[in-house]
Amino acid sequence: MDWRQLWEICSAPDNVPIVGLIPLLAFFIYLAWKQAHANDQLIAQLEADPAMAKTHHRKTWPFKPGWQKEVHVWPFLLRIEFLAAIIVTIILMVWSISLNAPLEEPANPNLTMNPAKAPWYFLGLQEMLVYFDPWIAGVVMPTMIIVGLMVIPYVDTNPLGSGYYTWKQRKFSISTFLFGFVILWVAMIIIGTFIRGPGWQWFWPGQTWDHNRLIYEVNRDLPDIFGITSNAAKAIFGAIVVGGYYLIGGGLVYSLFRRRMGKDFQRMSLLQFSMVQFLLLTMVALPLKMGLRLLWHIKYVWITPWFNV
Amino acid sequence: MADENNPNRTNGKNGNKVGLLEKVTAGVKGDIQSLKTDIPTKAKEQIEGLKDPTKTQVYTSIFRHKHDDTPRNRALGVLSNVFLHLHPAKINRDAVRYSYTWGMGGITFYLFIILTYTGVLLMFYYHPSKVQAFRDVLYLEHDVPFGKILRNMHRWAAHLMVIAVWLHMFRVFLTGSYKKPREFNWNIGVLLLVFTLLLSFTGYLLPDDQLGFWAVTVGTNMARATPLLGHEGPFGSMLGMTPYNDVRFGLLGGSIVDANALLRSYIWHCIGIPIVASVLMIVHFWRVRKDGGISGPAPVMLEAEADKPRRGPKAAGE
Amino acid sequence: MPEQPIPEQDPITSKSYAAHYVLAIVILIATLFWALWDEAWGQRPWKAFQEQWKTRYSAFLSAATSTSATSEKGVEKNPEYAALNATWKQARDDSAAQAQEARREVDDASARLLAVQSVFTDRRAYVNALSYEIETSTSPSSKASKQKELADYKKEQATVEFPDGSKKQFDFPHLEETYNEIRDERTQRSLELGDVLKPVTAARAKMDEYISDHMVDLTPQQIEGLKKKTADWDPAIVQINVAEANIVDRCESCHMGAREPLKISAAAMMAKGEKKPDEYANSFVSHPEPDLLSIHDPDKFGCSPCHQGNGRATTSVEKAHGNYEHWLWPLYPKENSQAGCQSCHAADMVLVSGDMQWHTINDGKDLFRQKGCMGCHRYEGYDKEPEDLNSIGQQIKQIETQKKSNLKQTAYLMKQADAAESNDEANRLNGQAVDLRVANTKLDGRLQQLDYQSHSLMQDTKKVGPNLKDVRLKLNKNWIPVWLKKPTDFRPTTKMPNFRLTDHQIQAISAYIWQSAFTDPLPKAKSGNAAHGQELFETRGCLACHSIGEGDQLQGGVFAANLTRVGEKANYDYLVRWIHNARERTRPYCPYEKKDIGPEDYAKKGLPYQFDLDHSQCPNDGHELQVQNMTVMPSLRLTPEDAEDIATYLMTQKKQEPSSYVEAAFMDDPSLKAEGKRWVQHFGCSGCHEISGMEDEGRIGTELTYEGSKPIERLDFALFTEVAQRGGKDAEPIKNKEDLARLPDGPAAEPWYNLKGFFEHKLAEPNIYDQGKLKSEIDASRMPNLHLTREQVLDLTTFLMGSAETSLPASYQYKPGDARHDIQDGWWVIKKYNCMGCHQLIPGQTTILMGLKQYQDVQEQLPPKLLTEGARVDPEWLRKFLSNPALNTTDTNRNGVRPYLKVRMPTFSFSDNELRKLVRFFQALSQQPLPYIPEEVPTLTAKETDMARSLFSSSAAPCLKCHATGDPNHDKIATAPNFLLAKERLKPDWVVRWITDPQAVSPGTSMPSGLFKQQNTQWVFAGPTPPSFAGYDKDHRKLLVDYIFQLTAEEQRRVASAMPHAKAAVQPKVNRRQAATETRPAAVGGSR
Amino acid sequence: MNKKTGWTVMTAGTLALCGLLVLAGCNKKENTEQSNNSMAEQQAQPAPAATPIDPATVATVSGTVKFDGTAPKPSKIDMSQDPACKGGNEAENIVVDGGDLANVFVYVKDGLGSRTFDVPKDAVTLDQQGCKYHPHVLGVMAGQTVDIKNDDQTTHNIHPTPKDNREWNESQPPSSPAIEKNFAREEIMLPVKCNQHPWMKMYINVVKNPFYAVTDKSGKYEIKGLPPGEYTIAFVQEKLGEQDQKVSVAAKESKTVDASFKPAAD
Repeated sequence: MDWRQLWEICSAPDNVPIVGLIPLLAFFIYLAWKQAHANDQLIAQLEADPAMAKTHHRKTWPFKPGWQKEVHVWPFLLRIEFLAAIIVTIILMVWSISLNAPLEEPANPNLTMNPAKAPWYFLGLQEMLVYFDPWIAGVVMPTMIIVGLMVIPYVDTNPLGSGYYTWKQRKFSISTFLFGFVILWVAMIIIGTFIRGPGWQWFWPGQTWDHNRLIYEVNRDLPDIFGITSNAAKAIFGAIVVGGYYLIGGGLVYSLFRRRMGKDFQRMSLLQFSMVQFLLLTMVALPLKMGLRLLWHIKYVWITPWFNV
Repeated sequence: MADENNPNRTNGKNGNKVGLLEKVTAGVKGDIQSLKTDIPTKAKEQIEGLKDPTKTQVYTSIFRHKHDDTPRNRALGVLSNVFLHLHPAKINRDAVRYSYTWGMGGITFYLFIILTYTGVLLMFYYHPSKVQAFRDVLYLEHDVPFGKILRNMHRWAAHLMVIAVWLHMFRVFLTGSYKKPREFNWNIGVLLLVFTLLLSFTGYLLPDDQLGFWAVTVGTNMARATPLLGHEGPFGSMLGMTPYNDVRFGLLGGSIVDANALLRSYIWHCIGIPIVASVLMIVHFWRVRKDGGISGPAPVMLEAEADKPRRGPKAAGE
Repeated sequence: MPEQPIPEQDPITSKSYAAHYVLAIVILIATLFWALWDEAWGQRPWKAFQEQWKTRYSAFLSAATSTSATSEKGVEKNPEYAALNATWKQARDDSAAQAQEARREVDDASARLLAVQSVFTDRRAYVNALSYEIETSTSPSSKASKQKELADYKKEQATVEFPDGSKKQFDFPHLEETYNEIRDERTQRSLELGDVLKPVTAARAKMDEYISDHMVDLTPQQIEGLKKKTADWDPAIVQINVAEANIVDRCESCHMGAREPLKISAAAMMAKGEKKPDEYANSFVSHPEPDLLSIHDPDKFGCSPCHQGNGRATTSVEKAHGNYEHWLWPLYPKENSQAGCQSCHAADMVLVSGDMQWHTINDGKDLFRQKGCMGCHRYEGYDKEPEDLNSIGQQIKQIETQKKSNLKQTAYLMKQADAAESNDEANRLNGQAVDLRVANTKLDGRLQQLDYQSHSLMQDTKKVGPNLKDVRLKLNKNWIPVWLKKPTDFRPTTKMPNFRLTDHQIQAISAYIWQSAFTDPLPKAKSGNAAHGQELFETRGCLACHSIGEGDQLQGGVFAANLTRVGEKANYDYLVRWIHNARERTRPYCPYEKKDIGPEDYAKKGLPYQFDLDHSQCPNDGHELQVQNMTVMPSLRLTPEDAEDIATYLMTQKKQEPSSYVEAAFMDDPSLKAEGKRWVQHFGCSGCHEISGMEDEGRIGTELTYEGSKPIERLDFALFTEVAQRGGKDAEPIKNKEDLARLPDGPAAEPWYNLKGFFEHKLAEPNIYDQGKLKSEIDASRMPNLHLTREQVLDLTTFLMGSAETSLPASYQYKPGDARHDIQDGWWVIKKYNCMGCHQLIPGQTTILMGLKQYQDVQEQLPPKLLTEGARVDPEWLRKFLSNPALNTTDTNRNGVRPYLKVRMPTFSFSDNELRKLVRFFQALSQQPLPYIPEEVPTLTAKETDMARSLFSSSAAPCLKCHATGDPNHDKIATAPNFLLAKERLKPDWVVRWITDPQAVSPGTSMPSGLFKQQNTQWVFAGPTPPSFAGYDKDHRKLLVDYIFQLTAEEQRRVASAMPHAKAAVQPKVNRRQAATETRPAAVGGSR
Repeated sequence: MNKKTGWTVMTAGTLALCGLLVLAGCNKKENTEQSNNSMAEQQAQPAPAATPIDPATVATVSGTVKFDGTAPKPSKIDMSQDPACKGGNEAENIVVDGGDLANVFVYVKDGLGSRTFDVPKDAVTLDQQGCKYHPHVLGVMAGQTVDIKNDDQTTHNIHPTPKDNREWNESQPPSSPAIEKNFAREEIMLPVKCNQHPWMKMYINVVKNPFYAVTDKSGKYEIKGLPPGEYTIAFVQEKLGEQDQKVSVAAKESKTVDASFKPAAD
């Protein structure tokens, strides 16, 4: 265990935000889960007791008749906002006094940094470069993420869970988001920061980042495994595999929705549903492709003269 | 001030042809008399008046309303303040709970203000040229009073802002706050996220050191592979894309990260993106109000009520 | 837990945040104060340094004051000072009355002047204002009226009240006049006062001057000044800012003592009660080399150009010294600080400032050449003859093309001219044609020069190692593989490094070398007298370069080979030839044809098989041949018999019999030859050796000119990257004890991931970065182990660290255009031929011979010191002497100038280029202008000649007792050169200085000082002088020198025979004849 | 729950703050160990007070120096090159008379501690007579004046070639006044020669204490006035080198310390 190496990575000034992000994220997930759990219990209670549902104020926080239902922003909200501002200022100042912003050697195009890393918040995308060609990882993927995020309100037809934390009422959407945010985005960043060393090679935490490490790794393409040699056949084969994935996957999503989320499904238009289907499958394709690469050393699935997937 | 006490008038009433000299003498006497009596009383009055500064003209012109702790004044305090009036006068009693909001939206905005402020100060010392940039940063670090902490604050606030934006978005999703009627504001938020990242990214290059240089090189190298528009992207070369006319060239102002890229980065960082982001922020805040304030904490809904029209908060009964 | 117990009060509205706010604001304020503290102190640690400096330096100065006062008192006790003091007091008393009177007068005049001035300036202002209005007014009427007003005003009377109370009335012109009068009077009086005080001031100045001249340290007043300066010091950044070179150095913000006029040691700066100098004390010391600072004024050069580091940074010691990951120019460690010299002085082979040699960097530079590093690694300035030859070849080609095109153009112009329409046009064209022909003549001249140049360069090209084409003639065949196995086993001090060859590689390499060597026959040499050979070996000067004996017994220099076991490997016949003339080549080499030319080539053209420096054209194509062995070993002009004696002696130097070496039959195996050739190429043997078929091989190593500016990432620490970065227990990868001992700082414990660490480890064990790696024979590091000592590793590391590209502007580079450039050039030649093994060129420099036992008692037998050679000798004579030190073409077995020395000035066969450089070097080193225009020596009158002769032969200064006269009997005991050489050889002004005080010119010389003394302003002979000197008021030294410069052989003989010299008087006839023919059959120890 | 959450947030913030502090603290590497070994202490130990010598207790050391072996025959020197040099001359590098070795310099090398001694005001004379030095071996205290005389009718030059003192070389014509010189630093067997008469050679021994002697023709020497104590006595011969002997003398004691030199190996 090379503690010095681990410390060096964690204490690199630009990595400190990520080190901070991890506990913060854990804390807020816990906070959200706690409230969601309480709300879910309340919902269960109210579902079971319709009479109570009629009279209850429907929040987990204590409430007594006669208490103001609305409070003045001044001072009740603003005092908290100001307090938050002060705390943020303190954190920022302490951070700035104690930790210097990095400044390395003057830019030198002739001396490549190893590893050359993007800013930490883009490391997820850089990590994707291992599994996908740059045009997917660098262009298509970010676009899909933005588009995907933007369509969320329009495809989420579940009217429940608006304005309060809940798990039971929004199992699918929350788990999908958690999957996308925590697993695909944050975890990728953590891998990119802490795990990827010189040569973008995989170093376990505490493993020494040896600049001379060599790894024997032969990556094959999926068509090769099936002994397909001709270019046209490869293109067709790939198209079939990718198409097949979306077809079969689409079927699975359909059956899942129909069985488990009947109501939501009914509320959805065809366009909404196919959108969800496509984005969901694309998102799931990501870890699948990673698995292919990491476990079976498969580089491309679909090879065409113009692009590879 | 001498109006009421003008001695001329009384003198004139007598009808005597009083000489000019007398008139003047009398007038001066009156003035002296007035100075002796009126001024002290006035001064006294006015000093008394200062004891309650809230009644002064200056005060009222600024605050427009009294400061007594009445509900009305509390509301007015918010409504009549240009900075605070993005809040309503009153809000849902539970919306003040930070366990619900996490305060991340506000923190993001606050950090944006800090960044603008420190950024402007940094601009005083920074020249976006290959010769000067790195030296300027060294200069900031070693020579400028408070230069080091200034740069540190700018850098760390930027990182903190990225984190705050993510957490804000995370919270908004978890509370389902993007749902009707706030769909559009969610989209604005997504764009703001993108711009936050771009702001941070464009700033990365500015110190012109190895770290920034290679981060930006790695980042923009992906643009080479843009389908159709990048010379290494699918179909790019078919469309005649070369390293000298593709989208990356457009981003960097050259085929490598160099002086032009530095300048472009600087302008996007200091002018372009902040303006766009500010506009979007205004829209974002405006829509929060227009879409009915922040989404919650709302009363929980039951499965059965899902398809009924949404009840107002008041229905959450006594 | 859907419901909690409901509290009484509404928590939202009733909860108080006061505590939160108080806490938050307290923290916020604390943070703000922290930020302020950080800005004022945390980021400015130098403030603490300066505070410490104030207290410690003040204490130090107080201590210094008392010692200074004591030493001032000591000076004041001196009678000379007392006399000066008395003079001063006398003058002061004498002038006191007069001075007081004069002072009173000045004061009086000043007071009167003040009285007039106040009235005068006021009225003058009004007059000036009116005049301006008159000048600018446009209407004549107003002009007239104003003029009248002015005239009236000038007539108005003004009252002046004088200091004595009297009042006077003046109109303006008189007022002005009076004012000027009084002013002149005051000036006059002041001058008078000055005259009165002059002797007093002069006496006072003399006193002060005496004190400052005789005080070794500062005077108490000066120290008082420093104390005040220190006490008044407010903490502030001290910086040197040179915009021109982008230097901002704030080093002196902490290193406050660096430039203080007092010598400050760390011990003197310790805080009270401390045992060891702390960080502060160490930082306050003076710069150790104040002389260097006076050459390199810090206000112009700053600190970082020499020392590196981050001059701007002031936030921490680490940052300021640049000792952090991202600073590319970290501070040179103390022991490597001379690396900094290299950034501006890369072109200098030897760095000397004043009499101070900078040994670390000088030795580094010298080692790089001596160890043959440049055989594999290019380095700007080293071994550049081949490159120069190449570029000259190209220039020649270019000029030839130019000539051809000129000829063509001429023909064309003339043709045009013939057909021209007008005569003017024809004349113009013909004129152009003529110009072109002249241009071609100029080009011919240039071509000739280039030819000479290439001849010189060919002669100057040397190899570090011996010529391997001669191995068959030269070596014991069976010895070769043994040698290659590990050269240091045979000869521990050899330059030949250890290549870690496998047995197979050794076999193949020896086979190739053996089979590709010459097989020409060698002349047989007779066997000689070993005892005489040994004597010659020890006295002729061989030991200045060569050494003999091993370990503690080692004697002599390491410039050339150690000859302790030479008898085991050498072939006697070859050795004789080599000792007689090492430059004698077996076959000449033609670089154009790339082959060795043999007798058959000469025979083809019907030419005799003769090649030497005068016959250096290739018989086949006329190109310049390499006619010499490329060795720096000179010819000692020995007789063949002497050479045989020495060779015989050397052949006895062995530890085992040559025949005891194991038979190496594989060397004749032709199947190994091809593989051997590959290995020879692989290891770059031809970088140092001349090897058949590999004359044009390139260098195999990386260029090192800018090695010191390589980013650390480019240096491959291989498997030791981690330990080098981390330091600690197992940070030292070198395990071999011998190699470990080479590390200047011993085994690493600290992190050594820097240039210094890389170079040191690489030099200590060159294949260290292969360690633990699986590499094939081909891939393994080829760098051989140079078996360096600890100091040598330090020197070379320093040299390499300094070999960096500099960001300083070109004006900072030391590229002198004047005579200093000649010095720069000359050192390369001086070092190349190891001149400093015999001669002292810089005061304080020791030569190899000085250290030898046999010279301890007879230092006058050492070669002459050349401290002022340029001032001493005529450059033209020097050139002749350097090309033929015998100063004689027929009788060469002697020293031209000092026949009495057993050690011999060898013939180096310098090329014209090198002769030029050397002559210029010596002249420049003594600040002599070139060309030399000799001083006119006046012809002495008969009387003067008589007087001079009496000095020359005076028993008090019996010149001819020691100086050689050409009489062999006398010369046997002579210890100084013949005066007859003086005229051609010496510069008269130097001779005057020499006879005045020889010890000051050449410390330790046999020539005694005190021959002349100064009487008033005249230099006179110290001994008794004949009566004829009465009334002679000229310089006696000059008289003697003029006489010496006019001395003829005849006159010298006359004087010599008149001298009370027992044997010289006996056989004058024989001597005369011998002196006249200038032959010396029986030179000292020259024959048997 | 409400209040609790609030505090949790606060605590988290404080923790984050502390975390940052820790990070910061660790990042600023303490740079205290900057001690510089090369600038080691140069403070001299305060000298222990020297005890004054009590003339009543002083001791004497004397002895004889022998030459153990066959004495080499002194080689004749040919002085014919200068007629002014008259008389016979023999090499003086080893002068043995019946086994007694002359011209050995004997001095107290060690044991006097930090005592300092006044430099005698009287000058020591070095005479050049018959192109020979008288004496051949001379002892002198550092700083003491040496008068160098020339009694020959020829010019000599005096040329000391010291290791630790300044070198000089001065000409001395016949019947010129004596040259006065002194040597500031201790140096044993400092050679002096004359370049004009290559055989002329003598040695001056410069020491810091008055306890030295040169053996006479019969190999005898005597050192007087030595305070009681432990000493190292050194016998130095120009060719045969140095021998050290430890000796301890009591008050008023007269001790005999003999030495014996063997012929040099070659």
